[in-house]
Amino acid sequence: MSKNSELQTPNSKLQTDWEPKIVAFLCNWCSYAGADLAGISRIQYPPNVRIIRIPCSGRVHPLFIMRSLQNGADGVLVSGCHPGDCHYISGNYIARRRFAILKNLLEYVGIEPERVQFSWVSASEGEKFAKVVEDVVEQVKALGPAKRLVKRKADPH
Amino acid sequence: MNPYLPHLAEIRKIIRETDANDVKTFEVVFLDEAVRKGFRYKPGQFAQVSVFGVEEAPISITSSPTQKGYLEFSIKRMGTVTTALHNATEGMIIGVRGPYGNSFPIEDMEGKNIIFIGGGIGLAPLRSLINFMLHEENRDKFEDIMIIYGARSPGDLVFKWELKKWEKREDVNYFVTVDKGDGKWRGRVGFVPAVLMEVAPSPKNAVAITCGPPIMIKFVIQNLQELGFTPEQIVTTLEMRMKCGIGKCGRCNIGSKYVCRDGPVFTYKELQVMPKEY
Amino acid sequence: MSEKVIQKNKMVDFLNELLKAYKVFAPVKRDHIVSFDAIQSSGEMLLNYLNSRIPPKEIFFPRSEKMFEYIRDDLIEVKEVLPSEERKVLFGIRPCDAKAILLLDKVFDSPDYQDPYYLRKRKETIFVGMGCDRPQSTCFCTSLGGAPFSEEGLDLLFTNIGDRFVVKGITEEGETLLEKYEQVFERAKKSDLDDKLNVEKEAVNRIKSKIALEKIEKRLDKMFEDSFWDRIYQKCLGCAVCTYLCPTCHCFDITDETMDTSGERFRAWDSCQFALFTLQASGHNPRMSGKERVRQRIMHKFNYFVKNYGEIACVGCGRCIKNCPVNFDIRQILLELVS
Amino acid sequence: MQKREKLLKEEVKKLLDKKQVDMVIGYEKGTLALRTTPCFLASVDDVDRLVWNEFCENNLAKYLPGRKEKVAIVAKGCDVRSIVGLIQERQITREQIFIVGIPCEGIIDRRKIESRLGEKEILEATCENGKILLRGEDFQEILKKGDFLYDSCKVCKYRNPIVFDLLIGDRVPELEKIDEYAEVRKFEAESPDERWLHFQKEISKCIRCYACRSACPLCYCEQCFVDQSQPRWIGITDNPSDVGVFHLFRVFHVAGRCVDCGACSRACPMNIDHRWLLKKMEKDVKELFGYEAGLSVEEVPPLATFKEEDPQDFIK
Repeated sequence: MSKNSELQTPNSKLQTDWEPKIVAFLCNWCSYAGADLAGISRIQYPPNVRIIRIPCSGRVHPLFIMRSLQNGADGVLVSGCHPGDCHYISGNYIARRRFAILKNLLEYVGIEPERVQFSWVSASEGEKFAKVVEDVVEQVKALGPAKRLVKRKADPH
Repeated sequence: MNPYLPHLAEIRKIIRETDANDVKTFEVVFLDEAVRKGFRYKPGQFAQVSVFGVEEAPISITSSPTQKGYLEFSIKRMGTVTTALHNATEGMIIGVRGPYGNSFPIEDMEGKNIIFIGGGIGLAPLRSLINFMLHEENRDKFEDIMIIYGARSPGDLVFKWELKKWEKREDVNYFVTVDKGDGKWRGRVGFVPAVLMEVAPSPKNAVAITCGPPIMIKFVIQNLQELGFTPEQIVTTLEMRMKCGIGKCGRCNIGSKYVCRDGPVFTYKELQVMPKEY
Repeated sequence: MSEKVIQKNKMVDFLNELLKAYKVFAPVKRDHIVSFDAIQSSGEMLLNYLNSRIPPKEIFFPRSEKMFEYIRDDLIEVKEVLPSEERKVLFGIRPCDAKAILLLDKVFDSPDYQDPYYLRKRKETIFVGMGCDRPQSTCFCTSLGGAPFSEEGLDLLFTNIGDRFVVKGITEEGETLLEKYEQVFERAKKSDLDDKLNVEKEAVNRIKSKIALEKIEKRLDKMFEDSFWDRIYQKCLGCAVCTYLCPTCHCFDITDETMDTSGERFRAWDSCQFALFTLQASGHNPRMSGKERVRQRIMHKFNYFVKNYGEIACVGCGRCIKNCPVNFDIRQILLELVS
Repeated sequence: MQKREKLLKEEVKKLLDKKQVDMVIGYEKGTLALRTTPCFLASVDDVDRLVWNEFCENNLAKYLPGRKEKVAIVAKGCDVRSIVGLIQERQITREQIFIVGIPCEGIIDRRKIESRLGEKEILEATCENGKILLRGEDFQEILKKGDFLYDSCKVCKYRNPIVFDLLIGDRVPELEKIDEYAEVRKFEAESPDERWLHFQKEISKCIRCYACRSACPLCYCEQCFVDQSQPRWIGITDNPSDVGVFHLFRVFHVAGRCVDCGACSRACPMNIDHRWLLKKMEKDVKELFGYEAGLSVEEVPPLATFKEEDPQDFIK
């Protein structure tokens, strides 16, 4: 793997027809319902997200995020209930601490902060969900395809 | 020849063996004609079975060499590979390389009374030898054949369709038992080692071959000795974690033996001098 | 076989010539760590070094390597991935490590199954040894049938005698090199050869760790159940430093890697010191604790391997001693076992 | 130092003699210069083997989880903080261990000395009055101790154990005016590209021997995430992506628990700089949650709890 290839700015020609893949981990009780509402309300948002429903933002193991980046996600969005609204009372509070640390750690080793994002979206916030996705997609698009931490095939011998 | 390369093979048929659906038998055919003909094995040997994208696992070959053109593996759902196989459908392509390991000492068994003692899925490697011996070409080479087989419950008995055939044969002394019966079970109830004592085969000119859960093997060996069997007359197979199958990766090392290369079949006499590390 | 001399300032020329015809692996220093790596220019090679931290086994048996590839969706073939058979020179290997390669050969080139990944890299390699004129305090090669200037497994042997090296051709391959590059070599004078003998003698004298290992195999035959192991294993942390840095350890794991529709099978170093090494799918683990695992390491090297291949699987390089995080010293274990 | 060692032996003898403990975990003379080695003593007769000096680099708290017997443990300031962590996480009980605390003025970094001397073998090393005396086959060298301490020791704030049953000797003065996060701030100021390259450079050395994990007193999981195979989180090859994730997650896993004892860096045979990530985690935990690991057995590790007012400006 050539280190330089990871430092190059994304090829502009590629960028025009390139669409980022965003993995979105959405909590079952709030954000997933929020995404649902966005759909039912026919609010347009970019189709770049691949949604994975999880019971609670507290279920999101940091390895879920890192594995997503390894396996080709250009961005990761984790979304849960607003503080105080957690179905399991404190899952999102615990998650919040974890995410704060993880975000800083990834940024510290040189991964663009926009690649990994977090939001609180309630079941009634269909519009907010659409806006969050729009923002994330736009920001990741500006960065270009993910290069760091992406698992590439090894060279033969 | 690269010994690590698996041959592609198709799962032609999947048979559900147990009520709990934790054991399935897979009928497997090599895609390549030449491999199909060239893959010669003996009862007791195993193969490395690959589920591509998962991993490889050592599985004993349960079919007999007298069954031509295909292999059978009976597999209990345990780890990653076996779980993947259980999720497989007929027609899936897997990889098979081998055969590996020694085999049951067939030549030494000729002219002798043979006693098979199996428990649960432990019947799988024994079945290869049973069907080999019962084959018309080979049956005359062996004297009396006795099979004692048991499982936890009637639903846990494997190869049910074949057990019936063995039971019907006049040249087989067949005993089947379960640890715990159910409403429909009319047969014997009791642990395999106890049934062994009840049946009490004579050690005279005999070889006993046993395979099953470790705790069963332990008591079977004790009881066999009580019946007068010498350690040389008791044969069993060992299980160890394996990776390469060819004595290099170091994983299945017990004492100076590699189970994949020097085993998996050992006489109790051989086991007695090996470290108890299995 | 013939002996020549090369002036140290001619080494650059010699290496440059070699680089034209061969891929050359030589000791290099990166981040304070000496290891063997392919060099592009003669200047990269380290001439003054004790020994490499990672043994040169990694050239033939790398930490991880691809074995084959396949397409998961459309399984019609398994594509073998073999290393290329390029002509290589392994320059500057120490005699202990050369002996270790011979031991690895026994495993990977056994009569029943030959390991193509190892052998293809191994076969076309010329071993240019650098005699060990400064054995370290942790060296105990002489207890294992080796010596700082042992010729076993080498094609050429260099001996440092101040401003020049005496170079001895050991095999035909080595002799061919001496002839092919005769322009950089000079005839060895009697005094050079005398100097060489002195350097060798002095090196042997420097080795202070001596363990009488003739009876170790027999001794270990009776030790499996001994309480000795309960005592010695306690400080072991269960990491793989000793086995990964051992020039004779060869255990490996095999795994599949998948990406989209493509799949690859790899092998990678593994260690009997890891708890999961022998863990079976059923949950049963024949080597439950650190005690069994430390015992396995000692038994395998000094008893099991001997029974299988007729030699002890240790060359006394001292890497496991120097690099152990808790200073677990195999020499102490061995001394206690033979006393 | 020698005075402390003598005192240590006397006290430990008493402990074993009065059967206050079943076993003592301490240090004894090693077989290499610049080293000592852990020892496990159950008899008064063995106590003379104990040593205490500037080469006692191992964190013996590693040996505590899972013990059944009552043990005394020789512990430096950092080691004690790991023990506090183990008690917090219920790997051992406070009652079960007898902490023989030992004030420490810093441990000597053998690698720094070795790289200073290049390819010369050190056969004997002693330390007296702030000077390290080194002897080899054909050389002698005297170095200033202060220049060759472990990086973690240079920024140590707890040279005196904060919890103990017995303190060996007088307290030592704590360091003043230390800037423990200077290195982290330096990295934070660098560009993402530079940081990424540094990360890649460090992990490219990794041989996956897991000495870092094995030496860490707080790595006691029965099955480590990197070994799990159902599902397999992290590939076993030297693919830089997998190696990177291993290191990132290991660091994450000890965030808020790591006490910067330096055991991982010392154990690493490839000289990987583990601390640059660990120290960053430590700094963030402190800044975000006001928590410092290993100071009180009553506290809950920061990632196992929360406050309603925790910062969340990074969340949309």
